[in-house]
Amino acid sequence: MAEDGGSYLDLIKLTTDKLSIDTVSDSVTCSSCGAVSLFLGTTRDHFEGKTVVQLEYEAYVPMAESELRKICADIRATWPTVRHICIHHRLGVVPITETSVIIAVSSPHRHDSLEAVKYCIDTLKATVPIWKKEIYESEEPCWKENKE
Amino acid sequence: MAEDGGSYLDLIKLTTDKLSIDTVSDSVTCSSCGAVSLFLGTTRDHFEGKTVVQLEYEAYVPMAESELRKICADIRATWPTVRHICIHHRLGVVPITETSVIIAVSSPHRHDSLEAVKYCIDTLKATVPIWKKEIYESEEPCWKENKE
Amino acid sequence: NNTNDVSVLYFAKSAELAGVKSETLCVRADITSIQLWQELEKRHPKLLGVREQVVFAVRQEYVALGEQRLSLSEGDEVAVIPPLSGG
Amino acid sequence: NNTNDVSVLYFAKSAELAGVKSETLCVRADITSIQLWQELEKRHPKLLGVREQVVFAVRQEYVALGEQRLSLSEGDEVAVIPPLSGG
Repeated sequence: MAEDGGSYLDLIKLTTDKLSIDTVSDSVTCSSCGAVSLFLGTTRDHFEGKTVVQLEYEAYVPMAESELRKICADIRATWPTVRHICIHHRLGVVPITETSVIIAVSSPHRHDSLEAVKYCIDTLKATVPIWKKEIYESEEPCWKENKE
Repeated sequence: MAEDGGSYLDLIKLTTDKLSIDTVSDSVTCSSCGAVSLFLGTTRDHFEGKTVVQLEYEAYVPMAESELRKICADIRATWPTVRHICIHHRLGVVPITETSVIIAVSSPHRHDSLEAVKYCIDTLKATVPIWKKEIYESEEPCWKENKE
Repeated sequence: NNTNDVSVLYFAKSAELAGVKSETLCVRADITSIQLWQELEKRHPKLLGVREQVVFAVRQEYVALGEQRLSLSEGDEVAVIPPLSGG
Repeated sequence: NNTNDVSVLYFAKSAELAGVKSETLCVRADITSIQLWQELEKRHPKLLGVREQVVFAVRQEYVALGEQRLSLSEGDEVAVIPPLSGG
């Protein structure tokens, strides 16, 4: 559990290790927060009928970290009661059905963390320099593009 | 991980055991879903300046399960792409800072599961017959009331 | 008038005020929800303290206190539901 | 005209097309972003394939391809940013 001495943590990690929802969830829990909202992005085994056998993520790491810190700052400006924010994104090879990103936000009341998590994943997909390549069973690999 | 043979699971549990975010998260993960959204309600150590030493939850169990199943049905009517739904609510004594409720929803695209989780916790608080008693350090215990 | 035995369940604050968690009552089949409440208050006067806040659940469906007839059958379950605080 | 050595980084599809992940280029300090892109295309003609989709990140801030002058200093980092797909 995160310390609760009036601190506000922005915990950001880009890693080639497998992500742990327990670790992320624990890192934002605090005794004054009633709500923790989380989002997990997982890699899918199909895209438009093609079988995906593997995925690879690549990042412009220092800028990705800087953009993630900007998202944290935006969240704190919009939802000032938000307590802790944790964002873990996996890089390198991610086996299908494993988790590529976990976002967790704690807040005293639930609506702030629920809205902040939605803002966080929407903005991450739009602004953080990370790329995903899908490797298919029987076609050329393809660099993906976030649509929404 | 949940089986992925075209099934749609509504997993509901009221339990006096400690809740596990790993278990709940795993139970809704499926290879065709890119998104898992979760909400955790945790018990706080303060209420209006009073130190909470313990919490107790009580439920009208068969009706609570029935109301939770109604919520699942409502979610499926509103967000038909939602895949699996898991709702675990703890009963009995819950030590402070431990989790009282976990909700997880998986869907192919993130907005459906994010919105479904928000609907689920809002509706759970409004319609499911469960009650929380806060036991304070130096005042009479108090049955709480959901406000929102 | 036709009467039936029904189970009344009390939860949370209403259970503390009534001093029981459940009891079996013999009531008229066509009793209204407010009349049933008045029966319960007669048995447990402290329930007056939550009168403005409670609803019933009759056969696990919510029913407000009012003029609605409950059509109770033998063995039906009626629960006193104080304000909810799950989650 | 004043020139400086800058680091150019290529990511994802642009790295595959350029055939390199990074290189050092000597460019005019007051080059515009579209002129810099044209320099890169001259060196790596296959980059034409992503021209309509990329932006730059100059000193880790996004800059669209256009008439904006980049004011590059010695050692600055410019990244070629194809469409994002994180998350």
